[in-house]
Amino acid sequence: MDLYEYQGKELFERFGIPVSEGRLAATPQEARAAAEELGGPLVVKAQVLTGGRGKAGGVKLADGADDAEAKAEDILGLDINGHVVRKVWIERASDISKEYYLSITFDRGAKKPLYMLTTEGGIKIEQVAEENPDALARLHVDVLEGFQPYQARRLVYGAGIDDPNEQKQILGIVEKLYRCFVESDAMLTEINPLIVTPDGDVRALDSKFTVDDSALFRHPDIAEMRDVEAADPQERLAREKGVTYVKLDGSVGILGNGAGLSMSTVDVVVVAGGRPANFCDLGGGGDAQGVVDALEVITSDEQVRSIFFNIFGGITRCDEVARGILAALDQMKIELPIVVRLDGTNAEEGRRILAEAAPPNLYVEPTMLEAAQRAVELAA
Amino acid sequence: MDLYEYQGKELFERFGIPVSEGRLAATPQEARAAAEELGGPLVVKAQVLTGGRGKAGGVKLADGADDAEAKAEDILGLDINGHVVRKVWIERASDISKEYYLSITFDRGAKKPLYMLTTEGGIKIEQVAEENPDALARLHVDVLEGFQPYQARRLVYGAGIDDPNEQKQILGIVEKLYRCFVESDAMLTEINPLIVTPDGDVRALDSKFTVDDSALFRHPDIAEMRDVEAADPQERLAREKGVTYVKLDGSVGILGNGAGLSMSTVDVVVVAGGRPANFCDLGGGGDAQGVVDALEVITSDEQVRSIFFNIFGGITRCDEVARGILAALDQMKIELPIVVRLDGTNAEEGRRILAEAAPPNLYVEPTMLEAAQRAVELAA
Amino acid sequence: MAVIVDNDTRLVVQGLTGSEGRFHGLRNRNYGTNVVAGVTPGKGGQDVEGIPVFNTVAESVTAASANTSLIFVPARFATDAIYEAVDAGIGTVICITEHIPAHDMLRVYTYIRGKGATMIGPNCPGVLSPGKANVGIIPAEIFSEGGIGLVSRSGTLTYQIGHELTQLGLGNSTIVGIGGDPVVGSSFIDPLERFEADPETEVIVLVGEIGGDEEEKAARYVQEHVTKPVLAYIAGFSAPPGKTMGHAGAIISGSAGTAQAKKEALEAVGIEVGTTPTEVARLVSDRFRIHS
Amino acid sequence: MAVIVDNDTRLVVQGLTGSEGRFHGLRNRNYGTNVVAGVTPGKGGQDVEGIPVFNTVAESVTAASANTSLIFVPARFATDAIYEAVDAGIGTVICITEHIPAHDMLRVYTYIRGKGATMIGPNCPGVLSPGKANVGIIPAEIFSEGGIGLVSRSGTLTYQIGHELTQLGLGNSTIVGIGGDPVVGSSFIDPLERFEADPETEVIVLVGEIGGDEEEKAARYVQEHVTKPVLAYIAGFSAPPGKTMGHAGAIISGSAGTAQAKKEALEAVGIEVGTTPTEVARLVSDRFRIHS
Repeated sequence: MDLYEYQGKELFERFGIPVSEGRLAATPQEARAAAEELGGPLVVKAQVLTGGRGKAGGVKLADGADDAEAKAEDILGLDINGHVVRKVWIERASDISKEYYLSITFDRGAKKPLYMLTTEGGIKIEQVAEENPDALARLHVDVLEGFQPYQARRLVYGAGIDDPNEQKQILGIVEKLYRCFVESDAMLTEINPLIVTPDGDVRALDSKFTVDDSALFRHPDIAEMRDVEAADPQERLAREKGVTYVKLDGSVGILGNGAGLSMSTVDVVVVAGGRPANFCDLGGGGDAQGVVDALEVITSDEQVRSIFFNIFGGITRCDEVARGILAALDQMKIELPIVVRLDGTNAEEGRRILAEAAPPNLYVEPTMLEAAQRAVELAA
Repeated sequence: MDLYEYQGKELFERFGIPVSEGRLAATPQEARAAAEELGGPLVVKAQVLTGGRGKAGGVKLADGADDAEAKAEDILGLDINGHVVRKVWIERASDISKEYYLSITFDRGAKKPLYMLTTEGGIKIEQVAEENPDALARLHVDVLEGFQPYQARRLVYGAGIDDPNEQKQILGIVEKLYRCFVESDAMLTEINPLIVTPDGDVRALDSKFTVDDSALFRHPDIAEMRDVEAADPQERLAREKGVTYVKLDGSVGILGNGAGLSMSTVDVVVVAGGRPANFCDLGGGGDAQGVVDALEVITSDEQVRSIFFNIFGGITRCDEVARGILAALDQMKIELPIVVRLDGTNAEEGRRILAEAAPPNLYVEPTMLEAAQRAVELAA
Repeated sequence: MAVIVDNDTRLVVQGLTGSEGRFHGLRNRNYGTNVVAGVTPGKGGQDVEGIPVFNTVAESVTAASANTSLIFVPARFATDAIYEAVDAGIGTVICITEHIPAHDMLRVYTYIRGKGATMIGPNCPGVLSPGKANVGIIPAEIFSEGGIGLVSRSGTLTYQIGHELTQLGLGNSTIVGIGGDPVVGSSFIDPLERFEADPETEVIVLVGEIGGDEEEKAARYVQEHVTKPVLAYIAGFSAPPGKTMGHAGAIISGSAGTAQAKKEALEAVGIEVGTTPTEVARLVSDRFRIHS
Repeated sequence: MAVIVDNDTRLVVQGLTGSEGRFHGLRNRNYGTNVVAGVTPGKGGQDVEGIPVFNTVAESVTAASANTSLIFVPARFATDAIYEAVDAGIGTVICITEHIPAHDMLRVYTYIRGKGATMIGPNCPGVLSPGKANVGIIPAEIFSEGGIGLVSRSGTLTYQIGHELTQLGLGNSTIVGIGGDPVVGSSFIDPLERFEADPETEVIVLVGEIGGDEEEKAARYVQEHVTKPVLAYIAGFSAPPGKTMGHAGAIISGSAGTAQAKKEALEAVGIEVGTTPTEVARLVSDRFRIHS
């Protein structure tokens, strides 16, 4: 789960990482009120779960309450990479003398948290890594050893930060960020830029924060931060129904069982020349309710022209899935063409059940590839 | 550093381990006031840093304030294994239906914390281990893994505790005790007995608690628990002076440099037929102030009849020690015979310095063994 | 032979008395796996159709000589169950449970690597050595005995490929589902090493998917250490970045973890990558006939 | 040969710019030890009489190829220094610092055992291989080159015994002070194993003291694995129970850890135990002359 800048900063603050004071606003009026409370020169920042908001006009300076209201008016409603801005974060403007970068990522390859620190902040870290790798201090942490102060020193000296006042503050922030990362079950915590003000104060000016979905059960406060309204309407419906669903941009609705097979089904539709409308994993079940829920989500996408059911029965029995499909069709009155491919446990029985019922819009195909081809044809 | 029962229970309580409510009292009047506050039947318990207080009459039931005052009167001032009772702990009397035993010790051999749990509580654990080892559940914890709930289950099932209500409470106490052990830097935390009341409540009825001296710097609250008045007067003086000193019971005062050599010196005095008055380690230094401090502590023991200085110069230079001894004698006007053995770095020079000054009560001997013999003779 | 599970497997099922544990534990036993014990705290002394249940894994080791554990306990209790198994001396732990927090698994992973135990999963279908033992939820009836070692991050996709192989008359030495989480106990490399050493395995099939860099590492490992033919399939060519595709580990982060990058890494070391399950089965069949 | 430190030692002193670090670091260099670097955070770029100082151990490894570290930093920073050294790839860490909390050392010990690094100390005098290298605070001038391997929990007592040996014309291959704390990086067994394998070592002397059971374990190890003659001395026969005798680890807990028990355990496997340092030196001398 990705957090907004202001949410990540809230967590930073909880762990003692300095941030600028700010307020959230959903309307220009709220922005004005926030600016009045905060006083002084301000920054109005679009809160969106995507990068590039600066270039898209989503970050603006304001020199007072009137201006903040006007800038919020400009920014709210902007479409940034398909994300509509519904909230802005208004904070005291910072004088910036230097921009650094500090992050901890969950390094799957090394199976360790990975620290990165560089004085080349404000730009994309991939660019620093490529163009100036020596400027990037990297350090893995052994989770059983945990944070040790030397790690912060290696990073700070490794990045070439030599002002003692900066060193002192950043050593502290490096340590606090580890606690924040571990205790929030984060997959990513990034401060870019980590600024130094002309007075020598170090602060997190932005936040990028991803929390492990599987760990949200023990962070109800973070789980509540989820902005359900920001999600795609289909994805929002899927979440409500407990359906594993990812919206894509095509016309062939896809329903598989198991993540790997469902991903493969999406690929095979592309191989067959089609454009998948979604990824949807029925999971281990196959009962009527599961099929109904998944079909509801898939058909709520108006781009869908055909639906491809790709089921490989393992523990899931194909006859049960067949009955589930028929029950769902019965309940939902779907008129879209549905292509079904059943294989594995009790596949013959499943095919027989479908053949007997023979709904007019149901096509049964013998293999995954043939079924994909048929679904693509029917969506055309 | 060993804690009194009431101090250990205070720490238990902080970590959520249930104990009986109680009050500390240093006089019979305080005991009465405590009893009045607590009400009901009570137990008055001597607070001493030694075992066997029950047999010595240090634990008594009292049925009210009058009785508590009388029992405190009896107990305060008792001598239990050489420890004079100066404080009593008065707590609500518990109905006891079962007595269990639970501890975590710092197992130096395994280099792991060791849990022990048995339903055979109330007696010495060594006795259980010997007579009924199957009744004793033992489990080592890997400190990097830390506490895991299965460990508590293994202990509870291993000890044969099968009442679900007891299981539930003890699983919790086992977990809390680990936190208490680790977060207090304990070398030992023992609950004996861990009682079950007729109502099925589980509580710690006693505590034995030892904290690592080297870790006290990060536990100022625990460091403050030290009862300086309870220590031997010599050991108290040694602590004030920062001298490494252990009181023994003989007449030959011993001062060595280094823990191993000082222990060896004590042994050699015994081999020579003498009775050491103390163990005292001068440490790495050898300056006049260090020698003066150590001599002050040693000579404050009136049993001392001779003093044996056993110095092996390594980093410590014997000439400096010799000068330190002379300066100390000068300052302190000691009339007891002092036997000095100097060896190692600059030993000849040291011996020369002592020979030149030649105080009447100073005897220089060439070897450790000869010096020990001389010191023993002089103490006779 | 076969790898990880075989006729020497003495299985304890942690969570045997739960509905999933019971269903699959009995299924595994019916297949012929030597299921010697179950563990459910508080149910020690009971039995599940003759399989004795203990309160702790340690008891199952002492009393029933269990050497392999299959874990079906819910996510919040799963890491505790893994620690319990490893600390009780279980040499092979197979964890089916999904949704275990990634940070917990990092700790478990680091801990058990130091202990020398083998862990498969979590969020995996288990391990099947046809004709010998089935430990987990793999539908064994799809597979037959043979010379193909299969290692996969996915369950149903493995069944699909196994099914296609079976239809081509090919069987498996062992099928290893390593799991779909970001941190799993065994990466591709561990089973690859075992397949290379296993005399029954003649050809190896690796089934990967988007996310992480385990396929890339496997490619390097194959280049340096594997002499047997290896073929591969990767799922998720059409997956968008930043979206979790069913498996917690199946996510393209920035530009890292794409199917295309994995395909290229594998092909660079001479591993053929099929574009559909059907194609990979056909490639395996071709290679197998040449090789045998 | 010799063990732990020798002519291949490339030493970095953590805390070189402190008064103790400087004094002993330079002393070690004057003895002939190859002191290649010092580490003091914030003093990188300076030097101590020509020894370059770095901000981190990692830099000393990269820039000066340090392979052994000597730690003189204060107790509260010492475990951090040990982790830093081991994680930077230093193979041998010798920690002089005393008063490190025992729980911290438990974690460090468990961690570095898993990494395969060698640690000596804490609260130890260091390691001296006469004629080759001196790492720590042992006064090298007391010792001469020879065939006796000496391993001890104590500093000055070791000097005493070494001095008595020198007076009898006997020298040492290596003197290892393992340290007087309850948890030290290497017990007697690690140096015993090295002495057994070291061609220069002909006789081994073990100097123990009250507390713990390392002498008992050493006895079992000697019985099973050591073919060279071993002699021993134990300090603390007259120590009362429950009192810490100078070293944090020198304490008899209940009835465990007494000198008598240790003496009996050693004698039970045929190790002679001297009752005074003088006697042990004489025993060594007798045995050495028979053996040589």
